[in-house]
Amino acid sequence: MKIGVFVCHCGSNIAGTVDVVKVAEEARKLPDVAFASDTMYACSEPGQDGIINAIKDLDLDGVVVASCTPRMHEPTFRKTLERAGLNRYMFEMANIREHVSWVGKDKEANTKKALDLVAMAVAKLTQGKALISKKFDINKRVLVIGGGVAGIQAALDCADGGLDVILVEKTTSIGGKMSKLDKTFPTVDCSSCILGPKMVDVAQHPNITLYAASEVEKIDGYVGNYQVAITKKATYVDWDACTGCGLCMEKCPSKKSTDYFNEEVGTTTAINILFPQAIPKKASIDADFCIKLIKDKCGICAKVCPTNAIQYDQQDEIVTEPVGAIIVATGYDLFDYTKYGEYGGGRYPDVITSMQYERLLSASGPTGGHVKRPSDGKEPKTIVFIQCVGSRDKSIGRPYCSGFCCMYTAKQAILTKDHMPDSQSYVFYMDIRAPGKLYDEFIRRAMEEYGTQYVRGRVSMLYPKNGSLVVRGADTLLGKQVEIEADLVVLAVGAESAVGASKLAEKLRISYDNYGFYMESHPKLRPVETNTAGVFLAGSCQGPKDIPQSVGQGSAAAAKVLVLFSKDQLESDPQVSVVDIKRCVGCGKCIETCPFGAIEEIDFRGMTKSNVIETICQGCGICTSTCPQGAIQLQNFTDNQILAEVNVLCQQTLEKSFE
Amino acid sequence: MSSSLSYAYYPGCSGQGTSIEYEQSSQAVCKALGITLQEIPDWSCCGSTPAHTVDHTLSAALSARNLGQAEGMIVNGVITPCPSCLTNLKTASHRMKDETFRAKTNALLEKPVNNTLPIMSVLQVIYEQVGPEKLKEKVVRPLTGMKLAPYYGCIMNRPPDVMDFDDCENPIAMDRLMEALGIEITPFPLKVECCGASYGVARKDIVMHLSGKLLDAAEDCGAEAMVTACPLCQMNLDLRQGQINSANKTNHAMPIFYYTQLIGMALGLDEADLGMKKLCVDPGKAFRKMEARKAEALEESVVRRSGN
Amino acid sequence: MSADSGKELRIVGFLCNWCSYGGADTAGVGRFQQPTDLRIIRVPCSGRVDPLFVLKSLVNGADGVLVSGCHPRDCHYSEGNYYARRRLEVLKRFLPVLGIDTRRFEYTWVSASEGQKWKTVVEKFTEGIHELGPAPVIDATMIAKAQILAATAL
Amino acid sequence: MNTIRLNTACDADFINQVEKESEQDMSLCYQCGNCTAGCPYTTFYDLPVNQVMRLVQVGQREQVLSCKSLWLCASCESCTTRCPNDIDVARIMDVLRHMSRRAGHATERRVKIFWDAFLSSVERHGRVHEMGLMATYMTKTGRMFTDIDLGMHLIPNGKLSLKPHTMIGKKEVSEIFKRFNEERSS
Ligand SMILES: Cc1cc2nc3c(=O)[nH]c(=O)nc-3n(C[C@H](O)[C@H](O)[C@H](O)COP(=O)(O)OP(=O)(O)OC[C@H]3O[C@@H](n4cnc5c(N)ncnc54)[C@H](O)[C@@H]3O)c2cc1C
Ligand SMILES: Cc1cc2nc3c(=O)[nH]c(=O)nc-3n(C[C@H](O)[C@H](O)[C@H](O)COP(=O)(O)OP(=O)(O)OC[C@H]3O[C@@H](n4cnc5c(N)ncnc54)[C@H](O)[C@@H]3O)c2cc1C
Ligand code: SF4
Ligand code: SF4
Ligand code: SF4
Ligand code: SF4
Ligand code: SF4
Ligand code: SF4
Ligand code: SF4
Ligand code: SF4
Repeated sequence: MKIGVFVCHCGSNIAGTVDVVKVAEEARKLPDVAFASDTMYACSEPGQDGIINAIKDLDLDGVVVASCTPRMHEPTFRKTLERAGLNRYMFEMANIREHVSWVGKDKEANTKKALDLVAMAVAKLTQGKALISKKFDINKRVLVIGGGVAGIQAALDCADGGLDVILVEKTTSIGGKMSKLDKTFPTVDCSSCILGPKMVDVAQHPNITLYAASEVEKIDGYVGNYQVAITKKATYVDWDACTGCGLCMEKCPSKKSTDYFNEEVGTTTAINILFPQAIPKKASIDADFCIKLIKDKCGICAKVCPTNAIQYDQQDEIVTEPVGAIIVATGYDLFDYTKYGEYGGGRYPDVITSMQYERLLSASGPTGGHVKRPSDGKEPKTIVFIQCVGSRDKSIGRPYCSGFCCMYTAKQAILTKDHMPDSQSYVFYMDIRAPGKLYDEFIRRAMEEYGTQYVRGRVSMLYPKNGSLVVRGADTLLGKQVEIEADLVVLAVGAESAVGASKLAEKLRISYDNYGFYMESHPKLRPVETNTAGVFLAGSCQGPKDIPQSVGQGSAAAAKVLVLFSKDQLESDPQVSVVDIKRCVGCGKCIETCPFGAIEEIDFRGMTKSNVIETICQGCGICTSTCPQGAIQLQNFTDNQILAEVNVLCQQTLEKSFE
Repeated sequence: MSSSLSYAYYPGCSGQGTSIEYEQSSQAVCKALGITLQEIPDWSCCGSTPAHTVDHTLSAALSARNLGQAEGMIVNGVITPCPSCLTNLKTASHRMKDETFRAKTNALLEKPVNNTLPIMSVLQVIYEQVGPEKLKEKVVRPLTGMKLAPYYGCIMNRPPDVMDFDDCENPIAMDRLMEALGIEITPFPLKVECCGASYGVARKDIVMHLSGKLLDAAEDCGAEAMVTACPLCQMNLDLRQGQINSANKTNHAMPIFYYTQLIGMALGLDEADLGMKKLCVDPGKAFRKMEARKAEALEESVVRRSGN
Repeated sequence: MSADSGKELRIVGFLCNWCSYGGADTAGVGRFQQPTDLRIIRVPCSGRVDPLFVLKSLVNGADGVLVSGCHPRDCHYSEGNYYARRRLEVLKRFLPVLGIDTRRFEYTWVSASEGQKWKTVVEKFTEGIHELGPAPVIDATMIAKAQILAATAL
Repeated sequence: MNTIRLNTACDADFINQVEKESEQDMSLCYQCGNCTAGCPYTTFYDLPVNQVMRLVQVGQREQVLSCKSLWLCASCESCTTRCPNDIDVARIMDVLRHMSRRAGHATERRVKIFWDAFLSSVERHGRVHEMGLMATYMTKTGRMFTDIDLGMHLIPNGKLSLKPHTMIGKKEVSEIFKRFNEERSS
């Protein structure tokens, strides 16, 4: 075999702490190495040209590049090989940047280590072989999970691009958090005026199928060919018949149902339409509160409904949709502030969350846009906002910044003054995070034009006293303890991952961070991709984001899907397991262990054997380490390849040990 | 039953003096509830705050000597009524989980300590082992009509990972026990605020300020008396109430009970065993108000019944 | 920070591509300095790590072997790390039979975001191996034993 | 106040010592002020506790060890309980107080005398003798009428014993102090 080795300087990134020239020199002495050199930037155009020329000139069979992590440039160099006419799998990378030059300063040790890594890559490559991808058709339909502003944007862009879109929303209406907001920063335009039309577009778009009150049950398949089972949850109303007239709501006697949309400020009826602008505008029954469903009494809604839409015996239903790509846009949820005993732990009615305050401010909210405090319905004069509640707090496991609460707090302070000109707002903050276009100017306006008092310090406790709340904080700029007697306290609660995010991730086989936010493929260069081909992210399911960022990501994810679907066929990854039919004894152990059900039992001349279904196999290699015969081998990670690497490192004693 | 509720008992120094009524009533109540207290033989002072302001090993050693004295006793743990002693014992035990610290502490001691016994307050044992329900069954003289502000003090539940009992911001153990006696608990917001601790002597102004705030807050929320679980709190609020009044120009006359005294009353124990007379602010007023309210309620229910 | 400034020992790491390899990359990106003894072999999933790889490394002269995969429940292939854990637990129990100190083999979980944790893992493990010193040379009988074991138990 | 030359006036040993003795990481403090916000003693402090933390972060030994606040902290644990970074602030205050004491500071003289009187009572009797403690305090501070009004209630009620409470092992206790002092001076 003729292997070429290219050792990258990466400017001084590698060359600074690794003697790359020496590594190349030593590499030349390795068996099977026909050529070795160092190169300034392997991934740059001249770098790649150098590789191509060497392959052509020296008729190389394989290439090793010693540079950065394969998670970064493996695809780049595979394409380079292909351009030179070599099979793309005759390639190995030695990670001498992230794993060597960046984590150690001892040049001698680093150089030795780099050489070992090169030798391992060469040894592995000698055991490698050319792999050929198969082509398969793709199903150009896309599933969008979550109907917040990010999901809506993604769905609309895909649909406008001509794709069939399946939009699955957990609640009975799309709109997400944004539909609950009164106005939006930094322009203070009305949230429903800008979101409403988009929601209507979703309803009317011929390419979009909307499943509200639905959740993804199960996902099978692979990029280009997913099968998605969707549970349509029982709403006890036939949505084909319901016209959204609202008669049932008027008459329903169960008026104490939890009002999720209004964040439990007030209550709603057991049968309800989530909010007046809901899409779809359909009624559904909350089974926890319906007298008919609990006690088999009442039945009034069925009597008044002009279209006979009520179906008390409706059951959950499962539908299956074939799609080729998936956009996840499940958003975030809000931190449960009752964990803070010092803020009353939920005991004080006039301590409310920022989202509850949005509902109080909203003209279509439960108070018609009049700010009335929950305890006695009085209009508050002094309002205290506390920032970073459930954010940047290690002690409760939330060390991250939620990103948008500084901004929405300023917005709420401004709106407070608009609503109640003789009110006074105070904001307790630790730092102000406003790095966007017109953002800091917005914060300044809250202070300069609206007279909001910003106090730099955290609040340690609050307690009721004579009908108001004493808020005790620090003004660290003064170096003093301060107290404010407030009529209303609004907690700028932070964002946390959506309820059930980790469960959904497991269905999608994507990873999530310690807090349940989904992991992008690369934090800078692949922000909407995941490590699972065909699954993309949009909006705050990936981490807290405001509306502009969420919308931007929605569009980005849609663009990625359109790119994926711009071809009619995809190439399968040939790094899958393959059964050596001669060695296989048909014990079935691999079938039991494969997490994807990718292995089937076949009959081979009257004998039971195993066979891998290529398109289903994900290439984990669990079967390979299970098979007692070594009959099933994961391509490009075969036993021989890995052992070749081990042998390079560990050959101290008996040359021929045990095999 | 009694053997399962058997504890090594650490009374603490103030139980012999300024908080003698706490000591007496704790003993009496435990006895009535079937909790056996075996006094730790020849116990010594835990060092209280002054010791840990000098050095942590010294402080731990003073506490640990007592833990050592309790080792070998056949008990479920060490208990004490005083939160200050409790903090010291628990902190010592907590820190001694670290090998080096334990070695350093043991080096100061005559005999090394194994540090195996759990440590609790008497309150925790009554709350968790007896519980409000069982306590309620035993009440013979309900204290219905009494309105109390429950005050826990700053260190009974803090810091939570060392003290490991009840809620550190809004503790409820005493609330529930008092409610079991028929008492109405007012929502007292300053349950865990500091009363001024041991600064009564050296910096009286601090205690006047902090304890004064507590009395004001209790009055604000309509309490007619306060109930505490700490000798220092009780002393600052009760014994120094006169000083507070003159310093702050207030005229509080707020009786300050130990929770054990009230449990004892409700269980029908002898008042003399509960040290009621030893309180500084006369508690009679609270009881008279209670009786008046009881009578009122009775009258009301009679009226309502005849009205129907 | 090369361990003990003394001689480097031979430490082999098997890291899953999705989590721990990414974690090691993250450590690199964060410039978290580590001892240089470790050499990493990339595998798609910790479930791909055949106990024989570990055994072979140890028998053939590795002073320590570190396997690292995704956190439980977080496996890219949903359950590969459970398989890995089960197998490697069994392996760990067999090492003493071969006269190999179990401390020479460790199995951990590090996610792609945990660069700092990866540094700590490498530091701790390397330090531990240096405390144990170079592995004793393995003789033929032991290898025979390993062969039997490998054929039966694992 | 004088300008602090941050690079040259930073006493790194001081920071290390505080971190070691308190087992806390000073760099975790991001100056949110929550400790100060909750500290009941802030009104009486010359430096609020978050500034004490900050001064340690920038290595200002003298200013920290000579402040009054250290001697007024009651170890009420409010700061520790509420610090968002799980810093045991009260323990740091305690450790600083130890260092302040060792450096010969006693900015709140009466507080120190009271504590010393308490401990010497324990050292002598094994248990605190409240009456004796008060007597020592009054003599040392010259404040002869401290709480005389309270005595009027305490004594007749049997709450202040004139004699110390006896215990058998009081020598054991004084030995603890002896060993501690020996170790300290060695
Ligand atoms: C009080 C407050 C005020 C704010 N004000 C502003 C502002 O003025 N300007 C601004 O730019 N930003 C503001 N924000 C931030 C804004 O809410 C977010 O940026 C935006 O809502 C993110 O949109 P999203 O689509 O990513 O998520 P979401 O709005 O959370 O939408 C997610 C959707 O997915 C659904 N879903 C969740 N899980 C599933 C599942 N498993 N299956 C199916 N569906 C699922 C949810 O029901 C929801 O409909 C504010 C936030 C708060 C808390
Ligand atoms: C000191 C510094 C450090 C930074 N560090 C980081 C970091 O660590 N991480 C991070 O995420 N971000 C960092 N940033 C920010 C980062 O530089 C920007 O986010 C990023 O470069 C923006 O990319 P861009 O393509 O939008 O713009 P640019 O990088 O500015 O690219 C614009 C290109 O357009 C060309 N151009 C301009 N006008 C014309 C024209 N009329 N016709 C044709 N071509 C034109 C320019 O020549 C240029 O090549 C840093 C910025 C600075 C200043
Ligand atoms: S190949 Fe990797 S290491 Fe080399 S120059 Fe490119 S980024 Fe740097
Ligand atoms: S269920 Fe019937 S009554 Fe209710 S909104 Fe629909 S059509 Fe109207
Ligand atoms: S049947 Fe249920 S939903 Fe319908 S009106 Fe009655 S309570 Fe309301
Ligand atoms: S955005 Fe502002 S309020 Fe929200 S967590 Fe970050 S700093 Fe705190
Ligand atoms: S485990 Fe190996 S031998 Fe058994 S069926 Fe699978 S491939 Fe064949
Ligand atoms: S590598 Fe093996 S176990 Fe993994 S998915 Fe493919 S067939 Fe299944
Ligand atoms: S509460 Fe904690 S983080 Fe905040 S200033 Fe105090 S010590 Fe620092
Ligand atoms: S422990 Fe000390 S510094 Fe902390 S809050 Fe209490 S008195 Fe203040």
